[in-house]
Amino acid sequence: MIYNVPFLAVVVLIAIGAYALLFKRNLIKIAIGLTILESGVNLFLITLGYREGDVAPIYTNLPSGRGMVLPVPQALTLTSIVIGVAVLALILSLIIRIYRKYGTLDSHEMRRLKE
Amino acid sequence: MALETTGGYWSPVIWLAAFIVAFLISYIIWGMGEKKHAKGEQEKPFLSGMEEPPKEEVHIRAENMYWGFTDTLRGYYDFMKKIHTGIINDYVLWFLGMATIFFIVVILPEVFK
Amino acid sequence: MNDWIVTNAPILIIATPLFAAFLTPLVDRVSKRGRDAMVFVATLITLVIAFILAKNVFDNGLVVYTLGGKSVGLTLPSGYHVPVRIILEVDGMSVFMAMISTLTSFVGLLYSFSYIKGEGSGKYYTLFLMMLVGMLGMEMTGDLFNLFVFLEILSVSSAALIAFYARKGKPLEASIKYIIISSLAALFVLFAIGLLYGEYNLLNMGALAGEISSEATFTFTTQIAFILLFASFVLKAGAAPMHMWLPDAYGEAPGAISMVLVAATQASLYALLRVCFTVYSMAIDASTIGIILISLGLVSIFIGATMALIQINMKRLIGYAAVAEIGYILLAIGVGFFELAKVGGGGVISEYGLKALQGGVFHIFNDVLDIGLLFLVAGAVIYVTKESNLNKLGGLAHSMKYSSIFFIIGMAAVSGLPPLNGFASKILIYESVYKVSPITSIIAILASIFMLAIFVKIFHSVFMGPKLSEFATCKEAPKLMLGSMAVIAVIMIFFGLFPDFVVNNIVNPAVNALMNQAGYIGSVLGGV
Amino acid sequence: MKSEGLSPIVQTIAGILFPMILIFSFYVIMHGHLTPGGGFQGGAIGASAVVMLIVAFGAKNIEKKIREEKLSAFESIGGVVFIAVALLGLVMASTFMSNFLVGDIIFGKIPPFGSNLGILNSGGILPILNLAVGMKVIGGLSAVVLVMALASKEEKNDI
Repeated sequence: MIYNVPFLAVVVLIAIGAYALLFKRNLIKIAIGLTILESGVNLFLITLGYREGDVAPIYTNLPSGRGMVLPVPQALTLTSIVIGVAVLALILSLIIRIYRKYGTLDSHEMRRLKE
Repeated sequence: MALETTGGYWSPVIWLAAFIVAFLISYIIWGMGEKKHAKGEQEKPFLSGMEEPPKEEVHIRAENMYWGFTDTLRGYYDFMKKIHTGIINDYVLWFLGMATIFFIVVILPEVFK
Repeated sequence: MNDWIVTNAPILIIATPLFAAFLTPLVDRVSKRGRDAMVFVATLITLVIAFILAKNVFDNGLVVYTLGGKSVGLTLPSGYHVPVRIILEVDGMSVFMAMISTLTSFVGLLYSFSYIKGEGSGKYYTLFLMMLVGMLGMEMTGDLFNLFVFLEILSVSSAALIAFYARKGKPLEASIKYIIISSLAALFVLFAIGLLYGEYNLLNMGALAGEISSEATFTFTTQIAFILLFASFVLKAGAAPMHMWLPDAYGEAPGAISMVLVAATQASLYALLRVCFTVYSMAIDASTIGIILISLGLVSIFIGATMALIQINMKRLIGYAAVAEIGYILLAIGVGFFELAKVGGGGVISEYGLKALQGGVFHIFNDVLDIGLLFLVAGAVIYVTKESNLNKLGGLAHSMKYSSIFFIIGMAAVSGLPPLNGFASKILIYESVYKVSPITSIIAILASIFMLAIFVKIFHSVFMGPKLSEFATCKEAPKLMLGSMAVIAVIMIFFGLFPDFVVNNIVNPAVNALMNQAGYIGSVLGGV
Repeated sequence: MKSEGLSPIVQTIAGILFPMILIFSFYVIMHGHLTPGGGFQGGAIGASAVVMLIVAFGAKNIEKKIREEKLSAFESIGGVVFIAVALLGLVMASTFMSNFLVGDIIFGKIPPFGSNLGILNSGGILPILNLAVGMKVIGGLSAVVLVMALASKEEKNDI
């Protein structure tokens, strides 16, 4: 059971992220929700590669006799984090601009492009 | 030369040739028509004596171009305008909703098979 | 030298725009004209490489390129049964899409030389090239995670370009909607990649297809991964109920970017086809997916056409027309997939199923050209009159003669009038879709006539009518804009007059590549 | 000078700490192929040093010293170096981004298999790629934070 806890954490994180994206009206909260969802997916990728009782995949002074965790999901997660930073920077700078132009951060008021 | 489609074939060059021939024939017939074209007073449209308004005001703007059509479908268009809310949360709702519909349609019969 | 380019074409086509994108800020500090020249040359080289690569793929089939390997074709390093490195896998379909992307970007670049001035232009060209890199990367790569990375590059750079006119409020709103929806869809793609990696310990699409197609190792999680991939790429392709970001984004983007965005949406459509036809092919319940695609197509056509009628903003209206055009493609692809399901991957597909696929793939190219030309004309009108509200426009044909001629060509093509390319692909779709069920064909034809009505509305209210006082001073669009419109119009007329040439030489290899899953798997797992 | 930024004590300490953090960031970048780290993480540490300066001295003063164009130029130099090294792999060896420095003098030593103390002089083109990515991330992230800091201060005029 103990090894399924990370996957439960992934489900909880994605649920929180989706909740924020669906129901929160404040744009910054939507951006935070997206980041939470992204960290959920990253956690999922990391726990995929876990093997019981193994060490991080680094050869430098590796304790002898210990196996290694899968390195590929960690590389995927690293790239996903880099992309997450870029997307979040873009979203936040857009929010700064939108606040100045629209005067509000409420997604229900920010809808000049509607029908 | 021709594009084979299911029901037959489509060759635009032959179609174009036929179109040009038909166009020439109709141009000739049009040419044989009345040359004299009433000038001056007769040319003006008869608006029961009213003065013809300047062209700018008469030009039908885009909004009321298909007024009749959009008005009859008033119910449908109001509904469509209501759906396209333009709020981010609704966009996400549509996406997650469609994902669950795909899930139900494709996966559930698999489970109960 | 020549065969060096041919063998390394798959990576050179991505590396050149990437190199130029990083070089632009440096050259920009030196001289503006030097930067324009460099960007122009880079896009031209990419276009030439795309055609060289196309020639190579059409002649000797699928091309595999291993990044960092000892030799180009070394997909399985000694002693491995599983491809390890990033492998670019270029078959008929990806080359078909690469031609579309490079051609659209080249013409879009010509177009944007004429109206992108001022201090922000350096960043505009960097983002423009990054968008090209994203599209080409998605179309070239054979690695699922690499597809995700290029999808993100494409989304971020196009979101930044949509918000290029940051002084106005609406582009910002359109851009934030686009980026939030795109990154959400990309996260779902990443989650699906995680599921597939957890299941098969593989990331390469060819090797994955091999594992998935064998009944023994096809599990429930793989189906969930398919649903996530399918839903995300259908959203990014702009199909019906999830289409609402598309008119916002197309309506508010700068002139040339709307056209390049159409090609970007087709790149996501390509990714959808790759997932459906190659990675999963017959493992999933293909006939249900076919029916889903057909219904998505019909709903897209219906919503796209009806919503386009009531629009007031010119580019937003063309955006809804683009949704309808994507509906046609999805309809045709859905019928093709439905027929493929009946026969089961191995057998020969029925005659009208093949015609439907040909019509759908041919319509991808036509759609990009037609909608692209209309966006270019709309951009020219907005550039000249600074007004995009259709109610205020009028009588522009007096001063903008050539643009109105190009608009007529674009209008005739989009609504499928006979001599032009729109009709060639739509006739293929109508007749083959009719075999599945007449209603679909009826709706498709009606919507096509509806589209004609919509564009007549624009033509009348924008170009016809008396010369309005407020537009008396405006003159024709700059030469470069007209030149790029002319390039697209010439290609459209050529496609319209000789559709059989185009279908046999360009579309058929793409369709055969789509249906040839075994070849795709074999070339990676060394069975080629 | 005193219009924004924190108290002089913080500013002087920030001035002292800045080079140290940069050295640590360079260390993390260059040991990317041995210990956890590499281009992005090291670059992020470097960018945090620049952000520390922005907080301490205020965005406007920093803008005078480190202009945004310089940062984006620094960033694109990193990108150009990355692609150039990868293309060199194509020209010199067989395919794009292939490791042509293995067995060479610079970074070419091949470390023994299994647990070892880690030889800095190994890893072929990896350290160079790490350095390029590090430059790119330092330039990029600090430019992003600088511009966002400036943008949020601009209440009056619209840039």
